[in-house]
Amino acid sequence: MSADLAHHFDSYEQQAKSASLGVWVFLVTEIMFFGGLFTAYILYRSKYPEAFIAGSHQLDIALGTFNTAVLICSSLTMAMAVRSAQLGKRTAIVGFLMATILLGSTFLGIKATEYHHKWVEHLIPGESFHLDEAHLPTHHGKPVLSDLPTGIVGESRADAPLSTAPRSDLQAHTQLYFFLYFGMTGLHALHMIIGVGLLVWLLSPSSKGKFDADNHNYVEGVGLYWHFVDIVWIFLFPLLYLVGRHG
Amino acid sequence: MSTQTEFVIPVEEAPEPGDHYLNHTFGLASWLLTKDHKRIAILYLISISFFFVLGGLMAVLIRLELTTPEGDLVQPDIYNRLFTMHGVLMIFFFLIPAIPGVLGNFLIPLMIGAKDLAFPKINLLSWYIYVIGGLFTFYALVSGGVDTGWTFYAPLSTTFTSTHVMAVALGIFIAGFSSILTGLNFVVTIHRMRAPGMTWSRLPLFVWAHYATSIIQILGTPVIAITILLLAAERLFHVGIFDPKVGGDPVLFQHFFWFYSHPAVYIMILPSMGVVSELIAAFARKKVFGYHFVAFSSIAIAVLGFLVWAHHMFVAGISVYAAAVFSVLSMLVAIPSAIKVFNWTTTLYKGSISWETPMLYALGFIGLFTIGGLTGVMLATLGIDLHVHDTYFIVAHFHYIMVGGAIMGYMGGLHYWWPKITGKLYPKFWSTVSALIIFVGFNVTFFPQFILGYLGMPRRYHTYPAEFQVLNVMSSAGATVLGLGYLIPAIYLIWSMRYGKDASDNPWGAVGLEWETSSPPPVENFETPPVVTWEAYEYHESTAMHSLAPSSRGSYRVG
Amino acid sequence: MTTSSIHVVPLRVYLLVFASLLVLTATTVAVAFVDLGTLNNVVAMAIAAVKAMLVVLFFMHVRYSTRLTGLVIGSGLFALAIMIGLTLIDYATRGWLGVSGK
Amino acid sequence: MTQPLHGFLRDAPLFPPRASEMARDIDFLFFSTLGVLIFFSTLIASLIFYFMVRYHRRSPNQVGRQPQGNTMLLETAWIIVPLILTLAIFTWGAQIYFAAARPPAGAMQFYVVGKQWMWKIEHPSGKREINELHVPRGQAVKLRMTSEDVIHSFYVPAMRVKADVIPGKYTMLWFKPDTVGTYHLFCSQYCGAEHSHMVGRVVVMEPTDYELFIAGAGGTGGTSSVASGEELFVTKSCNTCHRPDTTARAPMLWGLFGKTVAFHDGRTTVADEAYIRESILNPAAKVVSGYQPIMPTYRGQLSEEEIIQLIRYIQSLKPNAVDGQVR
Repeated sequence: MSADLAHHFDSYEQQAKSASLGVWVFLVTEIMFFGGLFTAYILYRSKYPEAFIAGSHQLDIALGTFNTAVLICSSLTMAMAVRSAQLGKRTAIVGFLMATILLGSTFLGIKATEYHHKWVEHLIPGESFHLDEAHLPTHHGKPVLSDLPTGIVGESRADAPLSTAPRSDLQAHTQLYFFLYFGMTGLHALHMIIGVGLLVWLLSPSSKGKFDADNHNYVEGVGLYWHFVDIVWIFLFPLLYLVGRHG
Repeated sequence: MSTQTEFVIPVEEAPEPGDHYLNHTFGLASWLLTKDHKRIAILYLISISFFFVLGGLMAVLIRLELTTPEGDLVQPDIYNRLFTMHGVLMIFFFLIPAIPGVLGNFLIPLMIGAKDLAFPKINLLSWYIYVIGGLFTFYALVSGGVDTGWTFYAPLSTTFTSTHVMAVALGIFIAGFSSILTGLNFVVTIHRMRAPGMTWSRLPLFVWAHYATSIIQILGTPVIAITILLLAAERLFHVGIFDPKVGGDPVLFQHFFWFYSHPAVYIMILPSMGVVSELIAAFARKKVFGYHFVAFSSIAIAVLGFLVWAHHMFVAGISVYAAAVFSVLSMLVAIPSAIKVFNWTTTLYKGSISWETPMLYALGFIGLFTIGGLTGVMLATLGIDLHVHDTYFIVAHFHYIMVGGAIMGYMGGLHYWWPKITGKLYPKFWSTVSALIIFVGFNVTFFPQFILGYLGMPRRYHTYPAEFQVLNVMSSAGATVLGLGYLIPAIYLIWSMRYGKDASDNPWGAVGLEWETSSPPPVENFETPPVVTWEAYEYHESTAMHSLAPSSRGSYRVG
Repeated sequence: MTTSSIHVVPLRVYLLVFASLLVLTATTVAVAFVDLGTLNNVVAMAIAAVKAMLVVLFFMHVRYSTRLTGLVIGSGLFALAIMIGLTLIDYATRGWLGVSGK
Repeated sequence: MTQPLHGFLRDAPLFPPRASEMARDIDFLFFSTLGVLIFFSTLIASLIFYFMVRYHRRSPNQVGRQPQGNTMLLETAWIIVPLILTLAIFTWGAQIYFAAARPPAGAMQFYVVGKQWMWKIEHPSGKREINELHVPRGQAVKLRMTSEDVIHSFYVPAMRVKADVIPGKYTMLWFKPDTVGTYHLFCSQYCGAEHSHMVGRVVVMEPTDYELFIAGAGGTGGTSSVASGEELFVTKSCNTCHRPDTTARAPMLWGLFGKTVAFHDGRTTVADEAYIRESILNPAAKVVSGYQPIMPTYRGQLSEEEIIQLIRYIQSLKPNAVDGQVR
C-alpha cells in the first residue's frame, strides 16, 4: 500500500481525484445492486399492503430506531476519521476508526438479536413460517387497510394474482415481506461486515502515520463506502419498520 | 477481390527490436502477475478465445442436430443443455468481455496518451475474476450443464429443474464483477488520465464507444447480480419473490433479467461500433463524417438502452399499456444506430478507400448491422412481435447483430491493431479470403432463419415439423462454412506471431496516438509523454507522408 | 505540495449535520404513528431523502467536490428511477383493459 | 419447371398459412416494414459498393477529401426521417396489438391449462381435448389460459398470435379463424425437456362439422365438466355451507356468476372466473360483507381442471325463487 505516488499518475491530485471518482462509480453500482431489492419491495408492498403491515408489526421499532441512531453516530465518527486523515493527526485517525468499528459492531449485534427473535417466532420464510394472526393490527374489527390507494393495485381489479398460498394469502404474502426483510437487511449487514473489515485493515497504516494531506485516499474511500451503507439503512428503516404503524 | 496488389507501405529496414512490453520481462510470473494493461489484454485474448471455441463447438453441434426434423443426434435434454451453454458462454464469456477486455484494455491508454489505466491492480483483478467465473461455468458444463436457456426464466430455473443452475449462476455472478471493474477502470481513466491537448472532441471514437459501454456496464451489471442472488436464494430456500405459491410473480424475474440483459446487448455492440469508426476513418483516410453525432450517438444508445427492456416481454403477460410505452421507447433507441450507419456510409464519399482486410470487416459490419438493426425495429413493433416472438426470426435478428455486427467488428479490430499488439504483419491473401468466407458463411447460416421464423418455427426446438427441414439444412451448411471461416484467421494470426513480417510503427499510415509509438509499444507506452495538437482523424497530404516513414524511437510530433 | 482539491470540513458543520440527522430520525418515527393515510409514505421517504442528502453533501464532501461527482450520482439515481418507474408502470396498468392477463 | 419448384415449396413452404383476418393484417404490416428494410439495406449496401470502387485508393499517400458545405442539413434529415418512419410503424403495430388484446363480445370461451409438456383444452360445451383444439370457422374463439407448473406459450402461427401461459394467473388469447384446415399449435416459451414435443393441432371445421364433433364421443369428453363440477361440489362438501336458501352460513352461489359482490371492506368486484377461483384457493382474500371468514382454503386439494369444473358448475347455477340480488 504505497503511500507515495503511483508510477502512472502525474500528481497526487490526479491520483486522489481518480481514487475518489473510482469509489463513487463503485457506489453507483451498489445503488443499482440494492435498487433491485428496493424495486421488488415497492412492487410487492403495493400489491399486498395488508401483509406488509402485518409483517412490519412483527419488528421491534425501538431496536430499529436505536440501530439507526447507532449508524448515524458511526457516520459522524467515520467523517471525523477522514477529517483527521486529511490533517494527518495520527492518534485521532486511530481513535475515530476504533469508534466507528465499535459502533458498527454494536449495530451488527443488535441486528443479530433481531434475527434471533425472528427465528424464535417462526418468521423465517419457508415451511416453518407461521405468522401468529391473533394479535394482528385490527382497525374497528377488520384488518387495517393499507395506506396505499388500492388503485395502484391494478391487478386486483380484473383478476387478482391467484396466490395459491399454503394457508391463507396473508400467511403467504407475509412470507414475501420477510423474504425481502431478510434479503435487504441481510445484504446490508453483509456490507457492514465488509465495512468493519476495511476499517480494521486501515488501523495499522493509520497508526504508522501513512496518511496525510497528500495521501489519504484509502481512508476517504472507506469513508465514502461507510456513509453509503449508512444511507442504505436510512432508507431501509422507514420502509421496513414504519409500515402502517398508525393502526 | 482486389486484382491490383494493394500498396503495402515499403519498410526500408525493420526498426531494431527495441525494448517493448513483450520482451521486457519473461516467465509465467511476469504474465500472471503483470499490472501492464497491454499484457492483461493478451491474457484476456487467450481466455476469451478459449470460450469462443467452446461456444462455437456447441453451435456446430446444435446445427448438426437441427439438420433432421426428428432430432437424431442427441437426446432432448442434451440439446437443451447445448443451446443453454452456447448462449451462456458466447454472451457472458465471449461477447461482453471481448472487445473491452482485449482491444479496450490494450488501446485506451495508448489512444489517450496515458502510461496505463487508472487502476492497474484492479485491471488484473478483473481478469482473475473473469477466469474464476469462467471456471465455475466450465465446472458446471463438464458436470452436466444447465437446461434453462441462457435467460434462466423462473419458475423453471427456480423450482422445476435439477441441473447445475447454481454453479452457472455463480459463474455469471462472478464474471459480472469483472465487467463492472473494467467499466469502472475505463470511466476513471478516460476522465482523469488524458494527455495534455487530448480534449473530449479529439478523443478517438473508439474511446467514446468504450466510455458509453462502461456506463452500461456500471449501471446495468449490478442488477443481474441481484437477480442471480434472488434466483439462488429461491432455489436454496424453496421460497422467493418469483414463486407464485407465495404470491410472487415470475414475470418480475423477466423484468429484472431484461433490465440488464438488454443494455448488455449494447455492451456487446457499442465497442464494435467504436472499432468500425476507427477502421472507416483509417482506410478512407478521412475524418469521420459528423464526428460529434457519432460520438454522442454512443452515449444516446447507452442512456436509451435502459428504457426499452420490456420489448422482450410483449407476449409475457405485461399490460398492453406498458407494452406500448416500451415499444415507442424501443423505436427511439433505433435512431442513434441509424445516425451511426448513415455517418459511416457518408464518410466513404470522396474518401481514399483501401481494401485492406480490416476495411472489409468494417464494410461487412455496416451492411449486416443495418439488416440486424432494422429487423430489430420490426421486432419492436407490437403487431409483428406478436407473431415472431420466440421464433427463429428472433434468433436470426440477434445473430445478425452479434455475429454479423459484434464479431465482425472484433475481427476487424483484431486485424487492424494486430501489428501494434504483436509487431507482426498478417498474410494479406489469407486474411482477405477468410473475411469473404466468413461473410458468405454467415449469410447462408442466418438468412434462412428469418424465413423459418416467420414460418413460425419456435426457438429452442429439438425436433420440428418436416416442412422446415430444407431451410434448416441450408442454415446448417452455412454454419460449417462459417466455422471454417473462423479457423483460418486463428491459424494465420498465430502463425504470424512468429513468421509474420515485422511491422513498422504505423503500417496503415493512420492518425492516432497509438500509431505514434513503436509496434509493439514500450512498457511505458510512450518514450516521451505525448502532447496532442491535432484534431481527431486529421489526415493531410503532409501528415500522411510524415507518419509513413519508419519512426525512430518515440514520438517526433512535439508540441 | 498541498493539493488544493481536498477541503477540510469545519467541525461545527459535522456536529450540526449529526444533530439534524438524529432529529430527523426521531421525527420520522414520531410521524409514523400519526395517521396521514397515503401521505405517510411520502413523508417517510421525504425525511429519508433529506437525511441522505445531508450525509451525501457534508459527510461525503460532495458539496465541495467537482461537478463530475454529482453527475455520477445523478446517473445512478436516474437508472434507479427508471428501473422502479418503468417496472411499476407495468404492474400499475395491469387490469386496466379488464381482460385477464393484459 | 414450376412443378418441382411447387413440389419443393409444398414440402418446404416459404410462407406460413393464413387462417384469420388478423393474420392478414399482421402480414401486411410485416411486408410494409420489410419493404422499408429492403429499401434502406440496398441503399446502404449499394452506396458502400459504389464508394468502395469509385473512391478506391490510387496512390499510397492519397488522402480523402473533406466535405464542404452544410452537413447539419444531412444530419437532421437522417434523424427526422427514421424517427417519423419508426413512430408510424409503431402506431400501426400498436393498433393490431390492442385489437389482439380485446376479444370480440360474442367469442366462445375455451379453457386451456398448460402443463409440462401438454395442452389440456376444454370446449364451452365441456368436451375436453389434449393437444387438439377444434374450432368452428367464422366464430371468434377466446382462450382463458393458465399453467400448472412453468411458463409456456400458446402459439398458433397460422393465426399469427401467441400468449404466454403463467402459473398463478389467467391470461387470454383470442382469434377468429376464417379458413378451414389443420394448423400447427406450438409451445413457444422454453419449458423444459420435452418443450419441442409440447405441440398440437388447431383444426378449423365448418360449424356443422363442429357441432357433430362436439356431440360425438370423440375427444376425452366423458362426463361434461358441469356434471363433474356438481359432483366435486358434493364430494368437497361445499354444499354443507353453500345452500340455495338464504339462511346458509355461506354466500349464495345460485345466480352469483356475473353479479357484483360487495365485501367487508367496502370494495366490490364482478364475480367472474378469477374471483371464484381465488375464493376457492384464498377465501380470506375477499370476504363477502355480512359473512364470517370461516371458509377453509382448498389449495392443494383441487387441480386446475377441477377448479375449472367447479367454476363451470357455479356458472350453471341459475337463481331460483329466492330474490335474485346477491346481498
